[in-house]
Amino acid sequence: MAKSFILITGRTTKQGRTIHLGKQAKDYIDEVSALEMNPADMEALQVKEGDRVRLRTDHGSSVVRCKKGTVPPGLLFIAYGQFVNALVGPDTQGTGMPNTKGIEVEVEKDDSG
Amino acid sequence: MGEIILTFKGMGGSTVPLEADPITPDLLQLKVRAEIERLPLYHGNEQLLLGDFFSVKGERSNQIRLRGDLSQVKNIGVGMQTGRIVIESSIGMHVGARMTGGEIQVHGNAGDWAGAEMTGGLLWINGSAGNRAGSAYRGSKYGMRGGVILIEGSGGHEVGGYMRRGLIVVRGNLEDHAGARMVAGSIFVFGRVGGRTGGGMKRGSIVCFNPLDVLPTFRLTSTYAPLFVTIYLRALRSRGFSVPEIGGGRFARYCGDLAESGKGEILVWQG
Amino acid sequence: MASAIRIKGGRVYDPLHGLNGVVKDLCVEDGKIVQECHGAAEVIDATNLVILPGGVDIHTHIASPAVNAARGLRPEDHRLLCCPRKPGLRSGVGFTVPSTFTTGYLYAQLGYTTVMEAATPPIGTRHTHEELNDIPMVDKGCYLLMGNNEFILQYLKSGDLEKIKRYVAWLLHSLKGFGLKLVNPGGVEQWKYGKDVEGLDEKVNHFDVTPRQILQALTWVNEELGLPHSIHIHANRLGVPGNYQVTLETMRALEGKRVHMAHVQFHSYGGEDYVSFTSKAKEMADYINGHPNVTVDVGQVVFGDATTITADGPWQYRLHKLTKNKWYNLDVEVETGSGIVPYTYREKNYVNALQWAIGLETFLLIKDPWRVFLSTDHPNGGPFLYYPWIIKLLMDAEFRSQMLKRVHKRVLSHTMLPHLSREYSLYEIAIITRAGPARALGLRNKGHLGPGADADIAIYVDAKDKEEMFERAAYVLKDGKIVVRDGEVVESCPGRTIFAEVPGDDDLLTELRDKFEKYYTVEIGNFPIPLEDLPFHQAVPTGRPV
Amino acid sequence: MTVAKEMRVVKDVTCPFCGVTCDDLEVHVEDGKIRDVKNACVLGKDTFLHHLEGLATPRIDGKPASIEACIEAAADILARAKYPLIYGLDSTELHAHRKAIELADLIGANIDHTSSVCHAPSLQAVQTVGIPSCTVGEVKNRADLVIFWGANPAEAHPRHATRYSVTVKGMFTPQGRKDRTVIHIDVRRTPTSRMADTFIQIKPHSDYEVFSTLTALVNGHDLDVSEVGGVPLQEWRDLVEVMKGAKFGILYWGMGLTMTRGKYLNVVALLRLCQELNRFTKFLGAPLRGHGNVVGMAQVLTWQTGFPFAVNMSRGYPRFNPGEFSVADLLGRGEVDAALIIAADAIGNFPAKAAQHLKSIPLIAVDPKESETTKVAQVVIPAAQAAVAAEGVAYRMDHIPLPLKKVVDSPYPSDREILDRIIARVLAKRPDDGAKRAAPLPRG
Repeated sequence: MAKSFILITGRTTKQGRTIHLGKQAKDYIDEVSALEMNPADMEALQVKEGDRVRLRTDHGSSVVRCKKGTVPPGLLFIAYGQFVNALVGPDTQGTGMPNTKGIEVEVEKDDSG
Repeated sequence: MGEIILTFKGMGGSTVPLEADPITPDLLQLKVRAEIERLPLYHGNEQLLLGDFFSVKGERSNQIRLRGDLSQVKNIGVGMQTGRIVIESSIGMHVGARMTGGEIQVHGNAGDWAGAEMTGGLLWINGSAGNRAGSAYRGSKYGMRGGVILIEGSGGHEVGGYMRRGLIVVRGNLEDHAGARMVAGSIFVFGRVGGRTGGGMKRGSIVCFNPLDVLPTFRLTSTYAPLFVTIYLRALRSRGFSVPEIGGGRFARYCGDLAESGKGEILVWQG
Repeated sequence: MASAIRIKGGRVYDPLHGLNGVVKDLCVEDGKIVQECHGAAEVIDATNLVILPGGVDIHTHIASPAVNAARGLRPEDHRLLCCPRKPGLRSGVGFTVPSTFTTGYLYAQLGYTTVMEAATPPIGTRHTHEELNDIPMVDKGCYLLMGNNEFILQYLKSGDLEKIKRYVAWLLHSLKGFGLKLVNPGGVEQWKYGKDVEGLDEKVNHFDVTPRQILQALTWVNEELGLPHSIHIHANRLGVPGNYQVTLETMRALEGKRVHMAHVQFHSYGGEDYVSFTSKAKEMADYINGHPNVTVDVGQVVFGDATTITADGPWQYRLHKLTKNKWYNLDVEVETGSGIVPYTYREKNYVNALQWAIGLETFLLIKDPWRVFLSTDHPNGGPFLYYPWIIKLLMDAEFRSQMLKRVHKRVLSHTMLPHLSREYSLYEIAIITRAGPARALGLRNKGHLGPGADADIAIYVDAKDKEEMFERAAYVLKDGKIVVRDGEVVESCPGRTIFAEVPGDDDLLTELRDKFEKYYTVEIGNFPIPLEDLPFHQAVPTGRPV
Repeated sequence: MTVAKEMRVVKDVTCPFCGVTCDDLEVHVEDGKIRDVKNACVLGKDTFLHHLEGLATPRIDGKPASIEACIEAAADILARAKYPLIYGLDSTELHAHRKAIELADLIGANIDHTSSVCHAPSLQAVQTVGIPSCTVGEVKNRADLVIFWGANPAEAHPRHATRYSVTVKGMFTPQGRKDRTVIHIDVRRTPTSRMADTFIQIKPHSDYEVFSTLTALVNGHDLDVSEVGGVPLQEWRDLVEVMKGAKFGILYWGMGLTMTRGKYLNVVALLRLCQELNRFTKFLGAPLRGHGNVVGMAQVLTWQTGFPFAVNMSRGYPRFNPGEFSVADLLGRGEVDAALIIAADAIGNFPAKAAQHLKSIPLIAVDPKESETTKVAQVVIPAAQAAVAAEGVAYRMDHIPLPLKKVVDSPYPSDREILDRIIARVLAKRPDDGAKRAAPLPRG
């Protein structure tokens, strides 16, 4: 069962540090594939810390790991990286800036792996 | 004096947009066919000839007809002053931007910045317009300063932004920030509008025929039946632009944007 | 290989040597003007042409953090003038705030070869030099903003003039500045909490000193250091009706000292508001005529688009409130402020038209052309591209009266212009655009055509219409090379950055290090600009001016 | 011959990682290797300590090649291209910026940089209404009210708070933190909220509404609504009083505004608020800029072309139009036919469709390190890393330029040298000095 959320992205200290190790480094990938979610939302989606979820937009989808966060219900956070890029469309509404934050996403538990 | 028919031959699969600023009646009406074919067009960093991209029929006319898929062709009718351009397909960016007079008809969709900063004339788009139709280029104080843009389909973001004078009519929907920071002029939207309509407006009117989320910085002042709306609708019908019959409906008048001088209005049709 | 050029048969205007249209050959060798060429020389046939020294602009805004901010702020302005790339030259844009390469080319096309950026904040001077490095064709220098420097205010508060002198010397030395600039002394410091100063004796917030004290202290320092140029002052209350009194008071406070008053037009206003706005050009000219210590540049207004850029933060806020135009402000830690507001001068606007008239009155009422210089305070009064138009106004009384008929009607009864029949001669134009500013700057190799001078030479086709004549130089030689022909740049040359050769003073470093730590946000070690960062440079010696 | 162990400490080193551009680092070098970095935050420290990890190698079509051959191949691609793109330039320095623009001018390219997808909306907002702002030292010396909006400096700009804005003591803020009120406004709590006296959580996509509301309140209007952005109107009234009551207020914003719905218009609304507050007190605003030296690239591009980003040179002179000549649009619409990416990982950072187009065209990557871009580039040219192995100038977020030092050697040339050599090779291939048929001037 998919549920709609607003996904925001941003820098984290760990993302900033691990990027120096290269984008293939495990630490880096761990950081940019961790999705912060409100515990109430996790419960509603029936996912636990570490479970995989699929994020889907009109432009693509990504599978990431869930983690309890301080975000308010309905909001998701993930660090900048390739997992979020897959979800972003190229339209900029004539501003040059794609919709990189505040993306509307569908989330569902991923049992494929 | 007939018309000049320019049929697009395509760009050999290239995705580089073609800039065709010389295609205006002002220029073409002075030229014979051979001269028209030798007008410069800009394909990326190369300057080529109009004849490389279009087959030309007719000459010395201020009536131009364009055929073929022109969605990768920019700058048609930029700054035009007189005459008429009929585009039988979709067209790329900047069509009719900065035009001061004459008429452009697009039988398809138009790219972004259609009629941007225009000061006169008529731009009639059969399909949909992109972002910033009738708006300003970045940094300019004003967008459209006169003339009329008629859009039968929908429009993108910031349509009518920074507008100073003139009229924009949209039969379909608009995205966010319609009439952003407008200073005067009128926008009619028969479909739905996106968020933040009229944000930052100083004066001018935005007439909406569907309910919308009005910004908190607008204040409901009255409900009335504005005569000017009736007059505009009658004028539109007489020019052949079909608009829905609204009878003698009343409009809620919201005044704003109070974050600026607050003398603009959004009128919302109440049925 | 020595390059030599003989310019034959031109009419030479070289006011420093009293040459007033004398037909004479000029010889150039290795970038200098020489008595006689040794051996073979390329010949320029200048028969019927007019030869002047290369133009010298004593006050312009072409490179600084604020100028670049203005460029970034005004894409709509650049769309008015595009300059395509040519082999060996770079592309760029105009109009009121041209890009760097274009700035150089446009100045050169007018026959200018030396220009001075009139305001750079010390902490942004690294930026200013990098921009100047990208302005080809002309020699250039910059004046460091000092009139609101908080270290100077602190020293002044404790009465330590000697410390101010040493600190100023350290700044000039470290930053390769050419001169000292004061902008609204005390007022910009007040602006840091949203205020301004009203007059010379108002105390500056927190520092217990007055604009008068700042003016006097820094003028003293300027002379003590023996800088080639006098102190360069943008007085308090720029643009405000009734400001002529504070301008007069400023000059009186510095009586007997060399002083340059910048863009006086903007400081010669009477009246109490913009309705009762009047010209006080006569009062100003009377004072200046009687005080040979004063030089001025005019800051002539031209009609059309301008971009106002100044360190005078409070004035720019006032202008924003007046015009509702976009407003940029950048307050700079420890040192100064800056503001930018686009502006359009309109012929039919009473205030604008009177500003235009006041500028011309200033030119025509000041008797000694060696002390009044051509400027628009580019781009505050309008772009420097209009210098030829101003020259025509000065040389052609008939053209002036035609213009006067076009502008706002009320101006006619509020200006002396109809009664000023004076017409500048070419000789006088050569003074106000070349010889005069070069002398005021203390640049001995500039502004004249005597042996030993830099071979910076502008050659024009004499025409009745002086605007046409000065718009496109027939030839411009920079350091003895032909860089402009028929009004077009034919070869790029880098030009040199000129700075005052002030000895460094490392003894002050310990104290300054502590002040930097407390009040700045950069390390003192990263503040100075090494000479290597100025690939083409020239130091101008200091010492007591003659 | 005995070689003494080389040990040296380089002082006043400027860090290239973020727009705080700290210039007080001490780098300890031993035998040409960086052993320790003092004064830096973790992000800056890692920049230096890990500068040798994941280095790129020169290659063409995946096969090892000499730098010389790579430069030749790059020049070949660029000289042929009709609508090339030069992009990146955040992690490099002023002289490389200069050369990149010169190259763009020469080949009639589109040139854009990382600002385009971070704070370009802020630049556009400034072009629209201006900005009242200041250098960071003014905040240090005077600010008694600091607001962070849609920003997380605690993680993205770690030393901003201690050097410039929160705890630092200055001329008229002798007690540092005690002299300041700090407010954080965002859609979620972050480590930045912990630095603040007050955290106000607003709903996503409501920033524009909130700024407009605050400005209307500042202008003396009361509004007919009870809440805006999920926060009661009374709280906004209180905030306006706090703003008006400050002696010197500053509002720092981040990409929470530039990347969300409304884009530059969010920032326009913010800047109008700051401007209007100056009727009551000193109130300024500033974007928290910078990954690397994006500000520097915007500066150089502006002085050389007149425009801060999204510049097109295809007609022989600079044109500017975000949405048309900006990188995300050029790639998203699949228009450019070759690309040179310098000192940035375009493919690693772009929306999928834009990255896909980059993979489909001749691509040149100049970078010290391997990245998603170097992985697929036809030509890879490794460079000496600016600020570590190449000197230059970087700009701080408030446009103050600072010198970058060369701390250690690199076997590879600097960005500026690589670009200079490409320019020379392009010129050699185009005896007409690079210019294709020049376009005439547009009309006024």
